[in-house]
Amino acid sequence: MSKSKFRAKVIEKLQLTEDIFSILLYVGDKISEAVPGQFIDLYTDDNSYLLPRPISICDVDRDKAEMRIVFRKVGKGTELFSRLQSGEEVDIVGPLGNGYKLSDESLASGKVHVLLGGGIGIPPMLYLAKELAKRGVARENIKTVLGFRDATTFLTEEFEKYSEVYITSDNGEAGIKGNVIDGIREYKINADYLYACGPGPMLKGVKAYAAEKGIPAQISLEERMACGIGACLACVCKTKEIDDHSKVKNTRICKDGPVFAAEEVEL
Amino acid sequence: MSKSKFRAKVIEKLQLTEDIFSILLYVGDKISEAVPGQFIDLYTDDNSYLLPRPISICDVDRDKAEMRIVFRKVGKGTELFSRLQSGEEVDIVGPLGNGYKLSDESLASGKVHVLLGGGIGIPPMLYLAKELAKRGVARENIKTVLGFRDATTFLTEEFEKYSEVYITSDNGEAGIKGNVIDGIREYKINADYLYACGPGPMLKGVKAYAAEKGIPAQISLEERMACGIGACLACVCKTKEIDDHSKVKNTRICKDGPVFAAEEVEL
Amino acid sequence: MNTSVNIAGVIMKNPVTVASGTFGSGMEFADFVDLSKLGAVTTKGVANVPWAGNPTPRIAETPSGMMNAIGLQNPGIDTFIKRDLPFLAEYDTKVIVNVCGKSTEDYVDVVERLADTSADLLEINVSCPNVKEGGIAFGQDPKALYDITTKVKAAAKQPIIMKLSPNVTDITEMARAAEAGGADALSLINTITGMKIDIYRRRFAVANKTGGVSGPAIRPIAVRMVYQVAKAVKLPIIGMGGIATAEDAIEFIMAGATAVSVGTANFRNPSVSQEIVKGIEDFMISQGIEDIADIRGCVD
Amino acid sequence: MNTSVNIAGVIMKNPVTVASGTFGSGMEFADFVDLSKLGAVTTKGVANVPWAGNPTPRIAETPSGMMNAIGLQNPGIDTFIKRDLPFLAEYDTKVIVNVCGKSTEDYVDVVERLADTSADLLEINVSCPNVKEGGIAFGQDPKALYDITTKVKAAAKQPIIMKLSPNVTDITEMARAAEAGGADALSLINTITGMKIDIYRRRFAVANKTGGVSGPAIRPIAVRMVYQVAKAVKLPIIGMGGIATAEDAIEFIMAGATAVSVGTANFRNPSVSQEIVKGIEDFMISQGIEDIADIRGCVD
Ligand SMILES: Cc1cc2nc3c(=O)[nH]c(=O)nc-3n(C[C@H](O)[C@H](O)[C@H](O)COP(=O)(O)OP(=O)(O)OC[C@H]3O[C@@H](n4cnc5c(N)ncnc54)[C@H](O)[C@@H]3O)c2cc1C
Ligand SMILES: Cc1cc2nc3c(=O)[nH]c(=O)nc-3n(C[C@H](O)[C@H](O)[C@H](O)COP(=O)(O)OP(=O)(O)OC[C@H]3O[C@@H](n4cnc5c(N)ncnc54)[C@H](O)[C@@H]3O)c2cc1C
Ligand SMILES: Cc1cc2nc3c(=O)[nH]c(=O)nc-3n(C[C@H](O)[C@H](O)[C@H](O)COP(=O)(O)O)c2cc1C
Ligand SMILES: Cc1cc2nc3c(=O)[nH]c(=O)nc-3n(C[C@H](O)[C@H](O)[C@H](O)COP(=O)(O)O)c2cc1C
Ligand code: FES
Ligand code: FES
Repeated sequence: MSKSKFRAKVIEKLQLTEDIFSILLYVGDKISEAVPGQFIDLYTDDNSYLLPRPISICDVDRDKAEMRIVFRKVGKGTELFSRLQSGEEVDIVGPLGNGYKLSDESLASGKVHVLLGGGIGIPPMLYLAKELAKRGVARENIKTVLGFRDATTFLTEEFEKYSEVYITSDNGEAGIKGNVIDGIREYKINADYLYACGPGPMLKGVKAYAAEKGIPAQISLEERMACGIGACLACVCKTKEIDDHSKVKNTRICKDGPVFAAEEVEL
Repeated sequence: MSKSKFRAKVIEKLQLTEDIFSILLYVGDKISEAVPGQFIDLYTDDNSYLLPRPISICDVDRDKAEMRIVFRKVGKGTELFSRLQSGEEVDIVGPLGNGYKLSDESLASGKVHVLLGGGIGIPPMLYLAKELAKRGVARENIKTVLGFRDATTFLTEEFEKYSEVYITSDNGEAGIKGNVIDGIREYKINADYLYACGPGPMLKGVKAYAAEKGIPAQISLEERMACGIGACLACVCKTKEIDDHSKVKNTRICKDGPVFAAEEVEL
Repeated sequence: MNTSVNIAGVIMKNPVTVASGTFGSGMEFADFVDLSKLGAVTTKGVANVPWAGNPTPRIAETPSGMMNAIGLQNPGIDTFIKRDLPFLAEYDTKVIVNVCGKSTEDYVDVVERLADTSADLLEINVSCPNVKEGGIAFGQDPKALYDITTKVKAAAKQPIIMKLSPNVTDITEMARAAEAGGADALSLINTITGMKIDIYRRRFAVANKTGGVSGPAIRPIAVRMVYQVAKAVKLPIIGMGGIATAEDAIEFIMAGATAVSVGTANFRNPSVSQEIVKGIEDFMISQGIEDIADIRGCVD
Repeated sequence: MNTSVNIAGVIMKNPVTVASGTFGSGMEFADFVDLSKLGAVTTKGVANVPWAGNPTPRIAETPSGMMNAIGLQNPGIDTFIKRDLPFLAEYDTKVIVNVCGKSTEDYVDVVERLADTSADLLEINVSCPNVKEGGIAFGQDPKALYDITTKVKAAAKQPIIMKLSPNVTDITEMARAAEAGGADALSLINTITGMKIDIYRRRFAVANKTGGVSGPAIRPIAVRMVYQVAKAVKLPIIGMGGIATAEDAIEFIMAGATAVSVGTANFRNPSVSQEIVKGIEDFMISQGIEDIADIRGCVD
């Protein structure tokens, strides 16, 4: 009974592109422990939209008790969030789920961490890059490949702070043409560890690439959610082995993920 | 096809008592023609509450294109309106219905106009008092009897500008104890014309008093509404005679009222 | 681009009409909507004689919806023919007259009186949950529905649309009964019976105790039923239940409806029916749809 | 002040439980709710063997509601007895186990396995609209409902609650069938079958095409059915369907429910069930109600 829904205050809202927004929230002591890869559930104040919108944590400043999220306006919920103004408040449950695992071994010097973010899967990678840097990984050993639709990029400068940044775009307007896997190949990036978040087809590519190269990869999955805490079984994903909770190879993305070892899940 | 729902801007919100709020709205050219006794339909931005809330017009400043409403917070809709801040906007349809009729005969000099407002029926009376004054009725010939629950009065000073004000309250904390009809009797007010708005029992009292004294009375009725424009037949009131629209003695409060001659309707 | 649709031989210039009882006979809404822009106007249920309807309160709000128990108040067919039909004849739109009654004879009576009028289509309301006699009694029993359909059809000069009730175990059984009885089209759904209690006064929110729930709240139920009925019968369907946007209207069309009715949404925005006509056109343009028929029933 | 209620001999300290399938077995919600504060925890439907459920997407949002087609994924009764019941036994609350199956034998199997466990009440789900076999098939035919009720009752050691489907023409007919079959209590309503279409992708919003609609949107329909059933049978009723506040819970009690379940609302506020327990107490104090039984079915 340690958790509850709480109201967070909007400190700042920025519009990054035509449809991408960044919101900085004052969250008090509620989610200071949040780690990269975790998400929050955001609620609209309009009671006709009753389900939460899961949004990844893009950054946390523990000292200031601030959290940042970055999202694309795609439907009614995100549209309402995009209209939030400084000083307004929003209901939150979180942090939820499990983040990317950073083993001591992986943090040993010289290991190359490659972060792959596609589209609206990019924001959580920023917090991960920052965390790797904080844990002592040198900038040249953090490589971020960011996949966009076109020339409209976002967050790239912030990634530069912690990592070497490589850009791809679907139509070739920015960086090389193709997705992040095309990027990793063409930019000839050698990874010791892969971390990915993005649309389904991209994650399939990452899983295949990781298997091909024998690199451990952690990927973050998406599915429609209701409870967000593992109770309703809305958000399952097929697993290779029978998992302990479902007994039927149906792992819960919200509770057992959203980050999984690529080889554990069937996409 | 001259009308449509429109968005009005909140210029100022005041809290008059614990649960009574006053909102001044910038309405552009939309409802400059509104007359006392008419109302507007206000919509919440929360889509789970889809019906409009009918609220009487408490004042209109044509030059400034401003309209004022005063309402009591009683449920979810009025609660949401009570939270509106300057600069925010609200959806409106209106003006709706028919206001109080002021015949030339009644405006002739020397006639005494008595305005009876009970509870949240008080606000529309303010606009009526102002209009009577504007049409040349002397202050001493406009007498307002305002009925409150207790010592918590509101708008009384504004009524003083245009009229002589008499107060009653249910528990006797303000003015004389009783309702507005008790007031009119005890304060010995002689009326040539009666105008009333308030709760059902009060209006029954006004109708009976008017019949007893043979004074023409106009009363404003309330009923649950959906369309607000006379199409859905939600808001009917029984009439003495068969009316032309319904053919069954069911007049529409929103369209044919809300102001009726007391003798026309059955309460 | 073709937005016109054919309901039993009557061509509507676009698939949008309004739901009976939410739009009067159009008169009051003419301030907010150019009636000539609508595919059709569907009028409030009319009986052979004036009906007084139920006591007030007749409506209550529910989450994303409302409940009504108007009880089919109407001025009777004489006044309707004299006053409302001539008014609507001034507009370039089709007229669907919603017909109610307490007995089969009542329905037949009204239908016969309408034979030589400008009414284009007759919608037979056998699904009103708010009246004691008639109404839903015909709409919850396939045999009764079949019977009344045959009798009304025999008497009607215009094509008849049977309006189905959602308050049934299997809507396809009812649709088949109406089809077998000779219906030319179906409309669905009417309201779903509900109840609301004012817990502070310990009273029912509407005087009739129960009322019919309408509005966006019931949309998923209505879409499901339209889909099921479209698979079960060959008749054109007028789909309704919670349509508030052009997207909602298209959802019904993709589920299999030929036309759609906008009901409760008129109360939230009196101009919405016309906006939906426009929105459907915009959708067709943006999605490159040539003919509205191309998306009818397009999900499987 | 007495908030306790009696469901077929089992005393709940207050009338509030959670709706099956919206609360798991309570484990995940224990972070947000003190389970010992609830009158009972009702667990997700469990079958005799593990079920994989339906493909994703399994849910969609609807106006003031949602649609689900989870398809009764569950780990099977063995795991449930080993893992979930011991967890719940740690709390001072009653345990209502929701039971599902594809055949009468499946149900009887589960019920027998539960005989010597800490389960207090068994809720028999014969109303799930999201599975091909079993589920709703039993819940839409009074004869089938009567039969399965008698068989489950014969096998059960705990009192049985038959959970009714709202997807029927006459809910009282179903309630009477369950009563005649020996049910100790009834719960209603399960979800109402709905459909949602993604018009841009021309696809169903949930993979199963149809899903069950729940949440505040269906509350007026649920209240009406609880009221009707309370008038029709003598059994205690657990009412549910869109309860999101203490006021909503009281509405169901005034309509005739003995206890209430909070379902979809748990997704909007994971602590809501406990807040409703508190809210009912506050209401009773402010209204001077000594015993919750005093307001049960108090509107007429
Ligand atoms: C773990 C997780 C993390 C996410 N992180 C981000 C992020 O950082 N930034 C971002 O822009 N988006 C993120 N998403 C996707 C985001 O949740 C959806 O875009 C958002 O819910 C859409 O809501 P809407 O009301 O605007 O759209 P609508 O389509 O109107 O939403 C209707 C319903 O569908 C659900 N839904 C819609 N799209 C998705 C989706 N892609 N995934 C899951 N549910 C969906 C909504 O939650 C809601 O319940 C994340 C999703 C998940 C599961
Ligand atoms: C013509 C007219 C003029 C009015 N003028 C005023 C005014 O100037 N100031 C003021 O405070 N109130 C006025 N009212 C009453 C006001 O409309 C209700 O108090 C308000 O709608 C309550 O909404 P709610 O959401 O807060 O309450 P809820 O009870 O949550 O509302 C639920 C539904 O019931 C309806 N409703 C609730 N109470 C009433 C009521 N008393 N009359 C009609 N419908 C109701 C609402 O419109 C809504 O559809 C007027 C009513 C009418 C009919
Ligand atoms: C106030 C009101 C009055 C109605 N009157 C009628 C009627 O007279 N005849 C009829 O067939 N349906 C009537 N209906 C049902 C509607 O035509 C429609 O079937 C139902 O409301 C569902 O559509 P909606 O959700 O868009 O409102 C009425 C509905 C409402 C809300
Ligand atoms: C995600 C979800 C899963 C459900 N699973 C079950 C179930 O396993 N067994 C059951 O009897 N009912 C199940 N239900 C139905 C609920 O128990 C309840 O009857 C219904 O949702 C109405 O209540 P609500 O509106 O408060 O959610 C489920 C509902 C939802 C939303
Ligand atoms: S959203 Fe409920 S289990 Fe994941
Ligand atoms: S509210 Fe529709 S007729 Fe008055």
